[in-house]
Amino acid sequence: MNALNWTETLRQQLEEAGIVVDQQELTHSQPAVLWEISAKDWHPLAEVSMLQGLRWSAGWAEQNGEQFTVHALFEKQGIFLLVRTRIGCKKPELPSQASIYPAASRSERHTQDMFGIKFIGHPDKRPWTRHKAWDKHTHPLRKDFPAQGSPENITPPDMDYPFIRSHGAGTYEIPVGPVHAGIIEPGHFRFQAVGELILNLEERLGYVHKGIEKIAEGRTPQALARLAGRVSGDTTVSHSWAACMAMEQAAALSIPGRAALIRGILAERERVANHLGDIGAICNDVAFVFAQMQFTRVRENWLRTNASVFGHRLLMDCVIPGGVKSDISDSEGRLIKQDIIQLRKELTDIITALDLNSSLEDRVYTAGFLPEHIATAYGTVGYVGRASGQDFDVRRDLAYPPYDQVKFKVAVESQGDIASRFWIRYKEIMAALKLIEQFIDLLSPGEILNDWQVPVAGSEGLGIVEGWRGEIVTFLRFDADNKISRFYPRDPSILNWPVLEKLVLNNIVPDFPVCNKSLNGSYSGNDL
Amino acid sequence: MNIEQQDFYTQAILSMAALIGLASFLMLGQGRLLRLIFVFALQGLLLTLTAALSAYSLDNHHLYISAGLTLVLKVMFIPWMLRRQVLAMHMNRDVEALENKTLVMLGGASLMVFSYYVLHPIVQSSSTIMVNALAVSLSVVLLGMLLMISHRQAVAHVVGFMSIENGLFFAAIVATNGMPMVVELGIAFDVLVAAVLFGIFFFHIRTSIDSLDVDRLNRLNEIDQ
Amino acid sequence: MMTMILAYNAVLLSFASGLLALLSNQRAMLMALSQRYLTSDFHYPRCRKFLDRILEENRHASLHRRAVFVLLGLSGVFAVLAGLAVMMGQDSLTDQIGLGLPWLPWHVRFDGLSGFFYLIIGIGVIAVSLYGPAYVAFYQESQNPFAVLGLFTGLFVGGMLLVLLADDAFFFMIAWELMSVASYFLVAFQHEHSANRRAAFIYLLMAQVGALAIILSFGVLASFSDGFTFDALRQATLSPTWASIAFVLALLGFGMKAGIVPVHVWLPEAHPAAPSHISALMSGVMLKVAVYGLIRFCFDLLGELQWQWGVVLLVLGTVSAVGGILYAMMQPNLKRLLAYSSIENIGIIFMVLGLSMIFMANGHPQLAALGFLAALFHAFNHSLFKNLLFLGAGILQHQTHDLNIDTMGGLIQRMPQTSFLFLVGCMSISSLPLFNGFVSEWLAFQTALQVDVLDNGVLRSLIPVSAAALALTAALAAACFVKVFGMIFLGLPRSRNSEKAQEVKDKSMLYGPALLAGLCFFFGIFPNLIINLLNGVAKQLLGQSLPNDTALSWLWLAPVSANKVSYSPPMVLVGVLIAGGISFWYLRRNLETKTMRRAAAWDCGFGGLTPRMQYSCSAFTMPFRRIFARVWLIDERVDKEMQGAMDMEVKAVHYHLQVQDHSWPRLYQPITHGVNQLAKQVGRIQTGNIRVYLGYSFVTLILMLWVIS
Amino acid sequence: MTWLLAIFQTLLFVALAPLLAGWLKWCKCHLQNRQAPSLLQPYRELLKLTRKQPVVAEHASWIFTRAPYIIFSATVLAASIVPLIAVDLPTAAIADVIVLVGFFAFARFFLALAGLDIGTAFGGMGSSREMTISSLAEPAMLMAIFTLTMTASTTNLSFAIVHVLNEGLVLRPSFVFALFALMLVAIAETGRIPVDNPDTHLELTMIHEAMILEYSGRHLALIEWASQVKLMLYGVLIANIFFPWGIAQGFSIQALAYGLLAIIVKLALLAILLSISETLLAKMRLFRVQEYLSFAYLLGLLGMLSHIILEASR
Repeated sequence: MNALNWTETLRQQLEEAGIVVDQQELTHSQPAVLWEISAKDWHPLAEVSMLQGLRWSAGWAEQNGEQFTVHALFEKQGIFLLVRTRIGCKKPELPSQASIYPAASRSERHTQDMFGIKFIGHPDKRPWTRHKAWDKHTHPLRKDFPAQGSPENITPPDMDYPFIRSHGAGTYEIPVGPVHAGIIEPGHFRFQAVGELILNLEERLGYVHKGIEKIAEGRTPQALARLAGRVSGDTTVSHSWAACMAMEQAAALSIPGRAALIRGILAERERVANHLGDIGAICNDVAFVFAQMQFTRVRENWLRTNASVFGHRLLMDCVIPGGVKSDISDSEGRLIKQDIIQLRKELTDIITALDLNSSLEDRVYTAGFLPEHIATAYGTVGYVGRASGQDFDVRRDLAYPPYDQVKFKVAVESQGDIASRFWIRYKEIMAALKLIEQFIDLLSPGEILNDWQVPVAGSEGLGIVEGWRGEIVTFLRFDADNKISRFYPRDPSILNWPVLEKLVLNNIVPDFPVCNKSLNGSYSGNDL
Repeated sequence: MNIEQQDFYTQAILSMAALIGLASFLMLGQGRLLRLIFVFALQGLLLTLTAALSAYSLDNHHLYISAGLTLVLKVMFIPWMLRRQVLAMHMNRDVEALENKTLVMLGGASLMVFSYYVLHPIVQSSSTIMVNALAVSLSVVLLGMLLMISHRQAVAHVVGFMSIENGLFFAAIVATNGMPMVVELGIAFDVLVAAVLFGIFFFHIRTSIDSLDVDRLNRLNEIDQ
Repeated sequence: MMTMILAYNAVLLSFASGLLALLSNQRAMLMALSQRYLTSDFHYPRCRKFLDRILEENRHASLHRRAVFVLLGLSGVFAVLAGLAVMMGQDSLTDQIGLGLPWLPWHVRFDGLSGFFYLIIGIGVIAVSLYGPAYVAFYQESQNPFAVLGLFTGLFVGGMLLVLLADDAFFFMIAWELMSVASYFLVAFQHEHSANRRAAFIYLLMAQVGALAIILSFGVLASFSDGFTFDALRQATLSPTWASIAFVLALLGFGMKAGIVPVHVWLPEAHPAAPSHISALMSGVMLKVAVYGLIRFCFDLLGELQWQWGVVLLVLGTVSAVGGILYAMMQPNLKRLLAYSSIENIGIIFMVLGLSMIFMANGHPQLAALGFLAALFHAFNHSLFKNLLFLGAGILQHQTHDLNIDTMGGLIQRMPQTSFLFLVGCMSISSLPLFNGFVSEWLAFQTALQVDVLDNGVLRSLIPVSAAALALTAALAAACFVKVFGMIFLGLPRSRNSEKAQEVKDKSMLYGPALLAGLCFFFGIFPNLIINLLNGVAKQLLGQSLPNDTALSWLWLAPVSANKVSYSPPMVLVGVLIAGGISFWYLRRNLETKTMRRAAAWDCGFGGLTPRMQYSCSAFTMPFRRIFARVWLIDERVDKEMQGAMDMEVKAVHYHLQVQDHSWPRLYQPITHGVNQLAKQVGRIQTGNIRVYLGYSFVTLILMLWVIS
Repeated sequence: MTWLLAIFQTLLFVALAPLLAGWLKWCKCHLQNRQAPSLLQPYRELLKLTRKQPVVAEHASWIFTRAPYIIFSATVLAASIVPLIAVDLPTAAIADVIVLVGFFAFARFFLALAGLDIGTAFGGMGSSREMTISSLAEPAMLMAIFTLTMTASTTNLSFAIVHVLNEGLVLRPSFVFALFALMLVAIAETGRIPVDNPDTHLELTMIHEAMILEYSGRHLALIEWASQVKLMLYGVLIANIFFPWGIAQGFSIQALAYGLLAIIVKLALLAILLSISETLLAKMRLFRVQEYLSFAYLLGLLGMLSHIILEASR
């Protein structure tokens, strides 16, 4: 099927179903088709899209005066379709898409908590982000809510949250978190179990809700890029890249080629660093200390190169609107390439050692199995999806610069267990190393930053990039005076967290930590 | 006839026998091919030591040669070749799911007991060391067969086959103070040829049915067609 | 003769207590009696007053109950005294009672072995009679009349005592049946539940099948001798085959009563069905009577032992021990769990008896004595701690109105005394050092370790394996009773009932368990007292005892020889006290940190723990369920209600678990099936046609004539 | 005099246990390219804990607060009967090796109860796992021990060691098996990798640590110390039964010093072995432990069989 064909087919089918689609013109080089439909068609649209095999990718709302605009982003074969509808501020109601797309469930609950938009027919009536920090009738993302919020001293514990119960003799609950024993982010996991066997797992996230969406309002582009870099600390490059991409679209600004290449280098370096850390952490969770120490060591070396070349170990604030902050000199380019050769050699040694160690294999093979159909149903992205046969990568399928200039292979596995999430990370490291080398070779002298142009009021942008965890979608809209009016970053974790509940089933309790680590969702990126 | 009364050579040989039996058990319990091959090499090393010890104690020089042959062949060449093939065919990460490892192991233990009882009558007519060596080598042979029965991978079958040969070799060293040189050379040559032939076979099986799982060979059965 | 009188007194008092129980609810009659005979010329006003007070309306019932149990308790005291006396005296007393058929008087013999079991019964009965009055007060008179309970309790105890006294096969069987039938009525006491009726029926059935096997075994023996007195039976010389047949029949009969796997099925049904103090007597004492029967039959009557029998006992015992404890572990019902654990303990006793038999047959009587001693000592210990635990279970049942372990929890806060006594029982049954259970298990290991003296290679490799199985059993028992104690007494209450539970009001209910707990500890520290007694029994029966050198002083326990093995419980106790005392004193000397700070338990910061967040019974045993999966028939299902898009979200989870005993479908159902089939076949003969019946009679007649001619 | 010596040996045992833990940590750190804490660190930690006020959960019963003392004294008593630097001490006769296993069972019983006492999921989880593993380990351990006791025909450790010493260097196949079996069991019983990970922070995977999650202050100190003593106990058992050479048979100062030196060297070597295996292995899945322990049992059984058949054939 021709790439553009499916949107046409879909449109025809929608018209047959009596849904009027208002195709709108996009602002500068937006990577998606934009449709507007009426609120009553919101649910039928999802039905037809599901039949067409579209993946639900993101959903958010914004307030424009007396109206709410609700957005949903779909994807198929690398083509994105952005659908929006408008509803009134008085008694805002919308048919739910979560009864069709499982992935939309938490997102709609989030929107419901933040805007007070009621989703009719949503299978889950419980709050998601709200906890007890603000009461039921307060909606922080409405424009009448003050940006500084109304912080109380202590948020009371949400003891009455109706977790799913297991019935039958001998079942019990394990509450884990939000405070974990290790130094990780907060999140609550509620297990229903019989002895060691996990019957069900339910996640309760939202403990790191920082109000990112609210505090973004009224920021300048530079400040927003900084904020975006802090949506999830380990994905700082990709989030700020996605935000900058969206802002540049809104401002109809293009960036210099050298800047794009450097952004690519930064993003790949981030990917390598995180994957190295993750592989080490997986080893740590099965008490395989030798490998953990080795991976920590090579990651540390990698981060030190980051610090010496880009001025920040974790590459924060390197991507700024219009380009990048720091350039790479020729000698630094050579240093990076030498580094890569060194890393490759060490990795090969370590991986051979791992390969020979059956005690590690024993833990990761067949454990934490995520079947392909569940991965498809939840629209799982990134290495989690690719380990379960989801062959999608924004870098390849959308080919935004600089990835349009290089050829590379996206690793896909179908085994779906921890081992395949382990090995896919390793393959992605190897691919990323190759990409960095190619980008450095492609670097040609030139500018790294274009001057910022103030966008017109109401202009919007949609940035989609492949972060190290997977596809990142960032939507933003400008107000007058170069100020942000709405910023919504969708971290890949939002799509990946729900499948953790599925992949731990039939595993035993002590295998949960390594299952969780193999998925490694971001709490901060999810809670916003 | 208690062990305290035996000379050091006998004790050492008996301990070697125990270790060689243990190595067979370890092989039986291994699901991973690379580990299996490693333990196989270990068993070869134990055999080498036994042969060298025997040669030294009995002043039997041609046993040095068979020790050397064992070292080269069973500790180095065959494991190296098998390992290379496993890596080349990406079988190192295959999970060999044994039906019930514990049961197989307990079956192995009872085989060992069985071989002792089979050979027990000889105890009256022969020395302890002879009986024990024979008993251990018989159980190594039986365990090798059990290994072939319980594992699905063709490589494991080869290792099982080789360990059967190890058992026989051990009996030969200890019970008869080494076979005539010619016989030994012949056997060594046979093993070598067998190993190479297996290697070639692997590639053929692999290319024709895309797996080395011998259960998949069932598909070649005509009745199934 | 004094001893004999004591022994008879014990029997008579138990019957008397039964008869007295019949008088319950007969206050009106008693009043009338006393009015008629004692009014006119009765000169003792104090006595009169006493009688009046007894017969006072509101006190009569409780006083009467007390009186019944006092008689029962006295019977127990006499039993203990008689048992001790005969064991000290080290001789056997014989007597004849002119009851029964005129030409067949009942022969009575009271020797060390009977004396020892007298001791076991006596202690059990004393504990039960201390506990009983308060316990039975909970029963409703209209539904569960005390007269029935008291009568059959008396008969039951009397029956058990008589079994021990019997010296001929007739008397033995009469006493045996008295014991069985009386206990049947006790099992059926709470007949309002159909499960109890079914349990009682199965029990009666099995008891009768068992009795039949015992009769047959006596028959085999008797056919080689002249008469049914045990003396005559002892003289019988059997061919090995017939001896083996007699052994197998006896093993079947006594083993069925003792609850050996696989013929144990009635036991976990029947024992929990009876009132708790009766369960205690059945599990703690009656099973021992079955063991007594087996010992009497094999070691005393059969004469020459064969080592193959020992192997049979060893294997059956091992299977029962491991199987019993594994089944026990899976029971959520406390009394069923305890009943299954009795199977385990009987298994251990059988194992050690088997060892003893093997050593005896191989010409090592001294080692046989060691094994014999270990077996009897374990029987004694089991009667102590199993009684203790059953009585504790009775208390729990009354205070929480439930026996399901999964609904209890946190009772240590509300029932401190009960929990302490129960803990002693748990530690004892888990064979932890310092308690009596450990000593007998230690002796069992020592016996098994002497295997080196045997010539037979099969035995030499078999016995260590079964010793390892014994170790497994002990460890599993510890796991099981950690579960029991932890789930019942520790943590948070899992139900309203256990939240509201209180310590028993009537403290007399705790005296019985307290006595048993004290004995558990006492004999754990000074096992030599019992061992010395048992040594006499072994000498009487096996003609051999342990070397009675200094190794057997009160301080050390060195059954084989002083420089081989030894265990000194008093020294261990002293050592523990010193080490614990020093660390306790040292660590608490700092005044600032001496007091502990109380705080909420760690809940990962979520906000609070609920009782649902603690481990449950089936959760605790889940690893065992997975590891030993084939031991049970496990029916485990997880049903999930799904909702939402593509049915991906879970709405509710339902978990269902049923663990069943293999012997039901494997052994009993085929038999039931077969019986039904047979009945159908027989039914086919019953055509209902009168001429056909005439035809049958005719054919029978012809056949008879033919046979006679 | 001998009693004094016996008490001294027990105290030495208890005092040296943290040092062994420190040395083990030191070896592991160096094998993993990390900086190692001082060898005395375990002592400092114990001291620190004893000075802190213990915090106890609200509904904890007396079992919880008394269990540490019970566990500690049972472990110390176990230490007192194992010959460390000299054989033939009077304490060795108090109890034999089966009672030693009994002491461990005693301590474990209370530890498991303490885990259940708080009523949290973690405590129960730890107790359940601990009881599972120990009940599988116990037969394997006794099997290994039986091999030894049958060879020496005594269950008394002191006499058994003397027996091995008097025999001189005998290569026994049965001892080889028993040694391996005992090592596997020791790893399982002391909660080391690959059965349990003593350094983990993941509550869901813990075994021993999960049971003692709620302990603090002096209670925690006692339990930690007891588990260090237990580790050393297994080390000493392995070292002195299978390689008894160097242990003092007389009570002269020279012999005792020599015995002390010998045991320190042996334990140091064992600790190095353990730290190597802990570095090279990942923790196994919980339901692989039964395979692991049945393998240990199998080794014990083979040891027993080879003793019966190979070594003492009649």
